[in-house]
Amino acid sequence: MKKLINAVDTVLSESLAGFVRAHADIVTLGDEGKFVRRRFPVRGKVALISGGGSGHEPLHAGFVGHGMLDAACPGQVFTSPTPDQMLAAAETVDGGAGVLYIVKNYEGDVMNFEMAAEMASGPVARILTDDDVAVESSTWSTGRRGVAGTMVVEKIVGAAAEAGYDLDACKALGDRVNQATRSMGVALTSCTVPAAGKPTFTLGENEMEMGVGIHGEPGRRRVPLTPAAEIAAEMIGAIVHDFGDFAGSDVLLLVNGFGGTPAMELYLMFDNAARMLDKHGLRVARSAVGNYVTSLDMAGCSLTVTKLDTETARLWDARVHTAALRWGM
Amino acid sequence: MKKLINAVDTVLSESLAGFVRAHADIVTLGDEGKFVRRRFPVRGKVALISGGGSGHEPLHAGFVGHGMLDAACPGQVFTSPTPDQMLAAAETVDGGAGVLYIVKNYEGDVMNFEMAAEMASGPVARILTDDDVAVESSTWSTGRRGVAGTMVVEKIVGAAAEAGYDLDACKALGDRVNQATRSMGVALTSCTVPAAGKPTFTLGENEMEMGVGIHGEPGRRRVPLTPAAEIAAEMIGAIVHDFGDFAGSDVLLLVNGFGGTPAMELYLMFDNAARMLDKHGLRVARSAVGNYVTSLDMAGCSLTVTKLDTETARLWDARVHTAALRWGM
Amino acid sequence: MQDTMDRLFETVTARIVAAAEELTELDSAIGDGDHGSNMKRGMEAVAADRAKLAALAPGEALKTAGMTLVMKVGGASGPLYGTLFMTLGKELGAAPDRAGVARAFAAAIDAVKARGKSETGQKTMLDVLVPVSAALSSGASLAEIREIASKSAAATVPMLAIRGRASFLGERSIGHMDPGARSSVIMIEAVLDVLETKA
Amino acid sequence: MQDTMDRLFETVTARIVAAAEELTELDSAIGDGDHGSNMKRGMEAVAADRAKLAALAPGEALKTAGMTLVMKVGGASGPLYGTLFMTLGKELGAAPDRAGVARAFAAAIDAVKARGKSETGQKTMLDVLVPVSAALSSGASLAEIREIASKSAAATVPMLAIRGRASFLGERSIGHMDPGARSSVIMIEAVLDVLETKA
Ligand SMILES: Nc1ncnc2c1ncn2[C@@H]1O[C@H](COP(=O)(O)OP(=O)(O)O)[C@@H](O)[C@H]1O
Ligand SMILES: Nc1ncnc2c1ncn2[C@@H]1O[C@H](COP(=O)(O)OP(=O)(O)O)[C@@H](O)[C@H]1O
Ligand SMILES: [Mg+2]
Ligand SMILES: [Mg+2]
Ligand SMILES: [Mg+2]
Ligand SMILES: [Mg+2]
Repeated sequence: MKKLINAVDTVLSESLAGFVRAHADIVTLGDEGKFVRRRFPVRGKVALISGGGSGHEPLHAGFVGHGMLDAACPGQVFTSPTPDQMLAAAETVDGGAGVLYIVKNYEGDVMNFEMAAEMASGPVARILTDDDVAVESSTWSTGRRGVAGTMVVEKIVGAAAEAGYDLDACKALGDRVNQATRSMGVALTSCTVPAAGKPTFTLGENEMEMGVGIHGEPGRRRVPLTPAAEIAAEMIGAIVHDFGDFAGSDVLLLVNGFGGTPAMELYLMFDNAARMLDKHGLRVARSAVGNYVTSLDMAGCSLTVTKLDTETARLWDARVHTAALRWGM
Repeated sequence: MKKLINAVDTVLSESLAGFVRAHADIVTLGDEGKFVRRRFPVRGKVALISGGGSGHEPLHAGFVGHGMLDAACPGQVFTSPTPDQMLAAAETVDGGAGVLYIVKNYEGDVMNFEMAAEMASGPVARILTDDDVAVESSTWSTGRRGVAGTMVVEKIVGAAAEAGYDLDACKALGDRVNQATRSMGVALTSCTVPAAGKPTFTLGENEMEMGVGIHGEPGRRRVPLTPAAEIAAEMIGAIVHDFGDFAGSDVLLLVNGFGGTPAMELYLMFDNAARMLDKHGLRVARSAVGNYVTSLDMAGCSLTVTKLDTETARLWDARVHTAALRWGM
Repeated sequence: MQDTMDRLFETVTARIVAAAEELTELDSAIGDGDHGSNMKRGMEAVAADRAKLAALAPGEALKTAGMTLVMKVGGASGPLYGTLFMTLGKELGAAPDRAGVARAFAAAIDAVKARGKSETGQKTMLDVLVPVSAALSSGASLAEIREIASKSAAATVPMLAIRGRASFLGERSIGHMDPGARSSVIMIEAVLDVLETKA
Repeated sequence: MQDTMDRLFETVTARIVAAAEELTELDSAIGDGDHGSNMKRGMEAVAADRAKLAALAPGEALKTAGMTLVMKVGGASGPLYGTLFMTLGKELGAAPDRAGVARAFAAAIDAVKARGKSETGQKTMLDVLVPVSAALSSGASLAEIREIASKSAAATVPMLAIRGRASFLGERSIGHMDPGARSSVIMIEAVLDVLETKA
């Protein structure tokens, strides 16, 4: 394992220390490093909290700031945070209008959130993201994984909370955006969890993992590496098929790098994916290309498509000022 | 070689197509894809043009926009652009106040720029960046390489041009910022040039290349991988030593990922490097952490330190709105 | 009894720490490669409190240990093992006999099922915990329980995962032992070893 | 003569294309791994114009080819080989004899030196071009020129690079052949092969 670290045990704390120091104008660290929160809390709005295993940076701490999250709870690498983190964050950022958690659909995340919710005092709601179409949901009762589409939900609901939507409205909006969002990923290499010390899986020199998750979970199947256009066609095909009806929709296309893929390839994938959407009759009205929901050092990317309506497009465009996402200012 | 591409010959054109489509609100592509320019050109200001081999994204096209570059000329991967690209860009973005090229110090870039300057009609000035302290400059008459510090020069001079500095003032400022800037890099893996099809160099499972360039050029020496704190100490030590006098300075610390390094490690390096600067008595007054001047898929990072004064700090803070850098809006 | 509890915590922790790599390996195959470090982090946190735990009644000690697991582990195994330990502690009473232990264990497993919305046959820790609980209730010997635990973990290999991360793999989850089933066996064997040397 | 020029462009291009991988390999060791694709891209662009070039006088054809190299190659080799071809074309005159060719070649090399701010002994293409030019001027046979070219490239192996990317390596540049020296040899050998079959 080759990583720029000092010791496996301190990766998370040192990385968080660097993060809050580099972005001290936007964020600050909670007690015992349990959460990252906005430096300047806002009263009277719904408090938006997310969290999850670390190793997906900038998700979630990179999305804390004006127009997006109020706090993020970082778990150990690929391990959901614990209920005490969620409770501590909620206590600190609750602005009197309720707390809304955005949780990616993994049993660990869901159970830890449920324990936190059971212990919480005030009103708490939850949005569960499950945008990954790689795995057929009907067969496996855990449902689908929450992946890069989570970023889209956090952005749009974040803007709504900032604009004064109440807890119920934020929750309903988040569910709606999640349902309008589909993703699929592909890996060219495995990630390496620091504590494990070696790659989670091994791919041959000419193989890719189609439908990979953001923790290096295996996906649909392992297949020979194909040209980018074919990869984009399969992924967009799966997403569009899953949407069912789609023609004429305005969509957001997010090309998300997994951490080890250069921007050059991400933009090339964007070009190929956008041309696929053109063919399917969807209009790419908004776009984002970059490392947003990563999987440590994994090479590969995911494509996310969100169907937009007037309201969600406006909220996507709304001012955001976080470490990793900034516009409209 | 595992890359998300269709064919080696079309990597650059497809990637550029994706880039300008994803950021159509900011940039547009020049004729024959010779350059990327601001979508809304500004008259009456000094036109800032940069360029260089591709594979360092977001440098330079990602820095085209308000407060930074007017155009960027992308060469083939790791190959400087040609004079016709520079001439075409200059003709298009010249706003009547002269053209200033920012050139990284490589003979190829310098010679191609010189041929363009010889063919140019209007007044043309040049800033040469050479911030890499990895290689002792005294011995080798090519001088030092221009690396991640180039981004700092482009940001500060870009803000100056936007604020109305004339050609001479922009040029003098750029030279001053370059002289106040030092960088050093380390690689944990090689990059793979698409056309070459295999890694440029090979590192053992426990080796790193200390002082690596941004094209996978070998650096000072190949050594066993050490903890991040020691790597930061060596790099900051080399930079501070090269500055000579430094105590009490306000500095900008830039931790630049080479493309294959996760954000988690970059922030950890920031933490370690910033603490080294604290020890040396330099105050980290500004910071940037991310993939700015990459080397395709190389794992590793560079550290850049720029000594700031009131003017350059103000220009660093000034509004910038590009694909890759945004603040102050 | 307090002395036994302390030895149980010590032995379970030691075994989990020793098996961390194996558990991570299993989790890498059909999960996300963190089960070993999760369990190690949790049990080390429990062990760090041993002095405090030794001063408590067994039920209280187990509740405290369960809470520590919930607060230190995260992931799926944190709430599940945390719930197991907490409920066990709550149900155990002051001086339980074997039937009391069996009842408390059965109640703890029901709590795990409720927390995980899961059942046996879904390729999880329950595929070890449930048969072990049944054996305990039906008066099986320690040796029999040991055999049932290890066979039950082996029986997860051909199962199709319906719960946990492995469920995302569908058919590809078949052919691997469930990491949580394995960690359950390790903890159960540690407990049996302590009880047998005592016996 | 026009027919010879066309065969020269054809042969040089074919040889460069065939050697692209070798050149990239050399450039990977002490540069940035693009010399092969640079030269291939440039010569293929020249070859794409062959019909047009065949209609031009030799000097004009060389000037045009040089301009194509400047506009298509980039990097260090683009301006340098472009300058070499352009100056050669400019100096060649209408119907040059061997002495005229030698003078033009010498002038072209001076232009390369000026463009590159470089000299022999710095581990670059000049370490092949300059001795070949001297041999040409001193009336050496084609066979002698061939030998000098290949020996000169080999002589760059132990050199310390003072110019080009390899100079950033300092001592570590020693022990590798300079890629531009090698591409010069390949082009010179291609020219000699054409001239010898003609002779
Ligand atoms: N819903 C569930 N019910 C029972 N056990 C479960 C459930 N989900 C997961 N598990 C158990 O947890 C184990 C995984 O634990 P761990 O790797 O620590 O957490 P995570 O899956 O969150 O990374 C699985 O092997 C399985 O035995
Ligand atoms: N200043 C110079 N003078 C003469 N030749 C040079 C000079 N700089 C580089 N070269 C030649 O160019 C070759 C490298 O060409 P190439 O790899 O195409 O360009 P780059 O170095 O820009 O990637 C070197 O091997 C060397 O022979
Ligand atoms: Mg996990
Ligand atoms: Mg080059
Ligand atoms: Mg796991
Ligand atoms: Mg080169």
